[in-house]
Amino acid sequence: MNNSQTPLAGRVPAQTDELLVVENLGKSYGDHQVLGDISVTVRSGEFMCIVGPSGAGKTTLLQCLSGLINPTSGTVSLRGKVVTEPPAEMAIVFQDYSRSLMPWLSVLDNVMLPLRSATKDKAERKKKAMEALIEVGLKDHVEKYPWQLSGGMQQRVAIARALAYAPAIVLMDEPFASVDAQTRGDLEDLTLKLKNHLGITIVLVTHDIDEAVYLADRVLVLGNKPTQVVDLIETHLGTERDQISTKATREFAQLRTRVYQEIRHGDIPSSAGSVAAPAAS
Amino acid sequence: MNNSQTPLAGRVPAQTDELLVVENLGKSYGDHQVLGDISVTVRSGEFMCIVGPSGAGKTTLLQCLSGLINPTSGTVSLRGKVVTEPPAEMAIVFQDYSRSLMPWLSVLDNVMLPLRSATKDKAERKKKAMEALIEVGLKDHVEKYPWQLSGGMQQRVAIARALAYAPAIVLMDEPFASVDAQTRGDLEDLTLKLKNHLGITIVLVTHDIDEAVYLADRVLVLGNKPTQVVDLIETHLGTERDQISTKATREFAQLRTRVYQEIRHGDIPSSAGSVAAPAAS
Amino acid sequence: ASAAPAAPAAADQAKDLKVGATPTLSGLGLRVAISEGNFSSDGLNVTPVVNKSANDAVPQLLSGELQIAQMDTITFMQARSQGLPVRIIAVNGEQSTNGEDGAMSAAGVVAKADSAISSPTDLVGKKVGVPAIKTQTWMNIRAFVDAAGGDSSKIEFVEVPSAQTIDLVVQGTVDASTPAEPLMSSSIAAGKVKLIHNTDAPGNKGVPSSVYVATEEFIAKNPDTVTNFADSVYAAAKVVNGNRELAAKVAQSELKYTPEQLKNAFFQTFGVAATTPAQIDQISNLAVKYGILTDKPKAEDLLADSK
Amino acid sequence: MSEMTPKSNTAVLAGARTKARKGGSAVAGRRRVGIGPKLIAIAGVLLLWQLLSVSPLVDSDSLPAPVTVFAALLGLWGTGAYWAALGTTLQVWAIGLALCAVIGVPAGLLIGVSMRATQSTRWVIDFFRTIPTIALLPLVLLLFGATSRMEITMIVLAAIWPLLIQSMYAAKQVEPLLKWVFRVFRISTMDRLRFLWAPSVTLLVSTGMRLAATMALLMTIAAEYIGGAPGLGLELSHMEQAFKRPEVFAYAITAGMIGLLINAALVLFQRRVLWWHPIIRGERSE
Amino acid sequence: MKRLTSLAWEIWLPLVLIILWLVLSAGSKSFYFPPLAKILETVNQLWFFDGIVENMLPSLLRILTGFGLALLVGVIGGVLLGLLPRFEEAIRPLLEFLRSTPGVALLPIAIIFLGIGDGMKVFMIALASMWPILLNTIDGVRSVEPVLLRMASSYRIPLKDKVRFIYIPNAAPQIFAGARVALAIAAVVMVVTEMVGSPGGIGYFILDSQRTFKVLNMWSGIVMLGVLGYLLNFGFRLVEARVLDWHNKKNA
Ligand SMILES: Nc1ncnc2c1ncn2[C@@H]1O[C@H](COP(=O)(O)OP(=O)(O)OP(=O)(O)O)[C@@H](O)[C@H]1O
Ligand SMILES: Nc1ncnc2c1ncn2[C@@H]1O[C@H](COP(=O)(O)OP(=O)(O)OP(=O)(O)O)[C@@H](O)[C@H]1O
Ligand SMILES: [Mg+2]
Ligand SMILES: [Mg+2]
Repeated sequence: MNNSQTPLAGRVPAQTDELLVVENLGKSYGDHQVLGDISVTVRSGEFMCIVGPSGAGKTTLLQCLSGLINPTSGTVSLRGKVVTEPPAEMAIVFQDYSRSLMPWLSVLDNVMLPLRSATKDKAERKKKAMEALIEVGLKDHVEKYPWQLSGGMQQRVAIARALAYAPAIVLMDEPFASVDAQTRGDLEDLTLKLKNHLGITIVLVTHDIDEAVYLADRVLVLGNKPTQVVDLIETHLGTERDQISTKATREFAQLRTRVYQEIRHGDIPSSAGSVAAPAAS
Repeated sequence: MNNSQTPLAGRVPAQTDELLVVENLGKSYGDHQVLGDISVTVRSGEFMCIVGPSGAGKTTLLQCLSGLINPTSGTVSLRGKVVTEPPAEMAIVFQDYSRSLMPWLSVLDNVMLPLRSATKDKAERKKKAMEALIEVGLKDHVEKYPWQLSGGMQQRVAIARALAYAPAIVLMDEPFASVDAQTRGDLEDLTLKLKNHLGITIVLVTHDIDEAVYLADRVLVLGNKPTQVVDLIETHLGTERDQISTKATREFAQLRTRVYQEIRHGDIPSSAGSVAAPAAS
Repeated sequence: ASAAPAAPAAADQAKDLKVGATPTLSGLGLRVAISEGNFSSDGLNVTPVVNKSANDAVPQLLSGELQIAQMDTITFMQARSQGLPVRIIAVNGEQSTNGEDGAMSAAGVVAKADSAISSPTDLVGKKVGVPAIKTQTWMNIRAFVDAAGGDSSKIEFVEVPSAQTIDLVVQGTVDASTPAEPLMSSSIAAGKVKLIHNTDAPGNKGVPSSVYVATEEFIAKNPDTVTNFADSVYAAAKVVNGNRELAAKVAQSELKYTPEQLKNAFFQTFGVAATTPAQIDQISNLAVKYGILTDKPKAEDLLADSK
Repeated sequence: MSEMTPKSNTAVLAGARTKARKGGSAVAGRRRVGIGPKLIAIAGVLLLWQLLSVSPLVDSDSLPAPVTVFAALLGLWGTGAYWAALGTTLQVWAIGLALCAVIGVPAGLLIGVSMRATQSTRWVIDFFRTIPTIALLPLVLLLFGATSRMEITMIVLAAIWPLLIQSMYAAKQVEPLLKWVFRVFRISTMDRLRFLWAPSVTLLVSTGMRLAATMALLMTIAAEYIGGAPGLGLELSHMEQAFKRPEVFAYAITAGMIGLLINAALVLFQRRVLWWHPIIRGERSE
Repeated sequence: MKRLTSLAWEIWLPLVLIILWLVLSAGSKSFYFPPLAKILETVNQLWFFDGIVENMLPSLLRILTGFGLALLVGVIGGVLLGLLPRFEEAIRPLLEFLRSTPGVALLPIAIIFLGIGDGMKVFMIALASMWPILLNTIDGVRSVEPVLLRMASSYRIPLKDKVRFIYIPNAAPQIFAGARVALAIAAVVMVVTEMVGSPGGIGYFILDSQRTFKVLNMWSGIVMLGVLGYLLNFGFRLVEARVLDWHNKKNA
């Protein structure tokens, strides 16, 4: 692996778990600087959630991570190699899910399309796609076209497409925004299972602080203008989580309050660093 | 007002607060029956939230309410008059907000456009539009084009457009799905204010049960296949609500548990009717 | 000319004439008559209108857009045979030769300079380009090939755009083709092609190859004008026939040919007097023989002054 | 209402201009090709042509060399006939095209919008548009003579189809959700035309316009060429009759250059008006 | 039932027009505008079925090959030029120039290289009718939704799949619009080029009838050409209805 980026060139890289390294990332659209100076490292096999105000640049950050857009300054590297285009092992679920589906292909074909290059056998492709669609609860709708589905169903098609691709890293941009609470819980647990059992690294943008804390190994809080890293919080909630019991723990309540306050004030609250913020509700 | 629909023709209609009356509404797409047989009445000035599983037909129901699509059976009437076209006094926030904005108009123009027929004075139109945009926190982005905005910002443009229109009834389809927790709370309180101070009737579809209970005077729970009314719950949480204190009440916890279970089982739980279901978390 | 019944007074007759004519050397007669002032001395004001073919001229005659038009005799006969109410009011060009070997005429069959084709009978079985099938040129080729003892039905005729005739022969796409003057003479002079035979029908020297026609209605209403017109063109023809200098001058000024192109050009003879039913019959016999016309028309029906 | 029409129009256009400049990675990000590559492409073709015309493959009289043709063109530029013909042709072309647009676009949109109208006109359109205008020339000549009215009729008969058909398809491409938005907010018909239909159909219609403009030009020249109305086509025909091949090519090149200019103007217009469209925004595709 | 109503909607206007034409032309004395009844009589005599075999089939073959070629070149070229905007911009002047060059200048060149046989005719048909397809394909390829392209590159969908599953389907409505325009042009060019070379074909028939003032024959040819056009379009529509099914339903 190309290692020329690390300052200590010549040193054989330790079998580090640093997967995606973001260094001093900045991004402007014209004169308008969106991302300030972001440095963060995504570890191999971890679940990182990104939260931050609407318009903070979460989507922009995700697109930089994937190499879809070029940062104005700084670099993103995957396993030591600078990312300039989407790496093969990465899948993305776009925030604008309805536009990311092809209206001229059925749900099944939409999910099967990315598999064409890796899986030559059509039956095999279909099997993988069907499995993913069943996981997201769309078994009965595979023959429909995207525009015949409800918003939540479309969003699940986009998720299924990413799952079927069997990537090593998944970037998800508010993937559960349009699904109901029940389905959302199921899908959350599904992504946790992917991480725990298949070792997939997941970076997920969400607005739901409960969701972020529940899912994440670490929560990245963005804020300020231009956007910077406000905090990066280890959750320490363990590997096995449960919608009812995990959310009922004291740690959980403290974490969510902390994240909430950080987003609200766009800054690290006075009591930051500790997890001693009082729980609301 | 045309009253010929009421069975007791000839009777002068009492100053009833029945605004939108849905009678035995059914809707099929081809052979696929989506809405079974729905009857419900939206009262004048009330805040009704609709919840239900993804794909249940909430969007479809909203589209029938607005007269955008014709039901397969049954009728929708507004003040006793059958709805066949979107009524002048109604505004809608579409679930697929990003497609509902015109890419060729700036944010401000997008919001100003619906005002053209009612408000002849351009400065006046601009004032109204700016007020609405400020309310949703987009003051600094009015000159941008929708495709230069983040998802959450686009969604807020769609909301601002509906608000600026100053309708008597607003139908909102998951209007806060893509905004962050902080903004979401602010927007929730904004809609409550609209209802309380301006007497606007609001029908809002959401997946967030907390949100539904927090906002609604009544929560309409949809479920089953084809979709039917599972429950219609009066919240009795009073007019003045607060993000922290209202959500901390016992009634609130009970209500959300009830709704949650009803959605989960797609049916009225055994303890239905009462509010005695045990509170989770 | 015999006057139609109740002929209108000369003063009421049309004096301003729009006359359709081809923009080729066969349309030279009209231009000469204009530039030599023959029309104005007869009290006519003639404006030439370019007409590339009779198909464009006939509708305009019918609609009154044109009063008189020049067209080849066979095309006129075809129009007449379909019941169009038009008649010959004057002769324009005449066939200049009897189709003698080696004689130049208004057009000719040429082959590549080094081609094995050297006589009309050699054309049998070959591919010959003509401007259009079942027209005068085509008919005449068949006539002289048959007269020379060949079987003209075995010639493969193809239609080629007139501007491309030489290209196609040089290219070898066709074995022979039929350029008109002055393209024929300049191409022969350039050594590209050789003349096989001109496109005149044997024994038809002096027979009108193109004529001026007008509608019966126009002829009836304007008998004197028609007569004056004919007299003017005949007068002009007398001047220009054999006068190469005049012909070349008018061809350059009115038809935009260059002096080089006209250096070797053959200028056809223009008619100096009204045609006779016998001459008309000579053509119609051929036309019937080669299936251009199904029935032989009565010559009197075609001529204005026999009405 | 009338007071704002021009205003918001300028607003839209002004927006176009500012966006086109400061639109960040979006518009400015699309690198446009300078004049250089275009010249290289043109020079390449001219060179090929020159080589071909002097090669033994073709007779130099059949295919005159570009130098000869351009010399002829320069010669023509010195004549009044050339410019008069050019003027007449352009005038007739403009009238014909304007008529096509005025009839074709609204008719196409109306037919496209309504399923019933589409069905009703299907046979008629399919039938008539296959009938070649050339075949109708005698009839049109009979009705109008070799006049500009004849030419305009021929132009409309030939060039209306691209506009009509492209407009029909354009009408079917309008985003359905946006149509709903306009219904919900009860936006007036005029505004609906201006703010929904006009932007939505511009791409297809303006491409139809490019096709129609060229067809109208070709038809103008063809009508002049065959029917003998004054203009470039007639001059070209004269030159052809006189066997002046270089001049024939010079006139053909004139037509080609007019077409080039017209289309360049239309493309510029497209870019101006469609600055918001992904086609122009040209976001990173690879 | 649904089929019947849709058929009724399709044929009412043609019927009305035919009846109008029949009635209005019934007593016509005009040489160039004969009564429709007579035209139809001629159609019946001349075209069923000798004329169809002799004149219609060769033309049909020419137009189909030429149009097929135009479709092929237009779509492939359009995709290429759509994907290579810089290249397209560089050669655009040439294309626009070529597109606007009158046939009277192109025909001689085509004749020089291809002779006067079917090769030349098919080439001319293809060349002239390619432009609408080409321009529309370029537009269609370029207007792909940006989010879709990001999706495609994030899943590393190879170019050939992108072309097949994204660019071409997205351009399909436009390609069809272009192809329809192209079909009309193809018919015109077919007629014109049939005037060159060996006689035969419906275009030749029409122009030859015109040349010999057989107006009834000419009209019968025009009617048959219209019918041919209708049939071609009909076949075309069947394909379109299948390919654009999603589009029509979605935007209905
Ligand atoms: N193409 C663009 N041109 C100009 N500005 C842009 C563009 N795309 C995004 N922006 C700006 O960048 C900022 C960040 O956008 P981004 O989509 O990354 O936000 P986000 O954090 O994902 O927000 P949300 O939670 O609402 O989706 C916004 O202010 C937006 O206006
Ligand atoms: N145009 C259509 N054609 C066919 N089926 C449709 C169409 N639109 C919606 N449906 C079907 O109707 C059902 C209900 O859709 P609807 O959009 O109303 O659901 P929803 O309750 O709003 O779901 P969500 O919460 O996911 O938005 C879905 O099963 C969907 O597949
Ligand atoms: Mg975002
Ligand atoms: Mg919905």
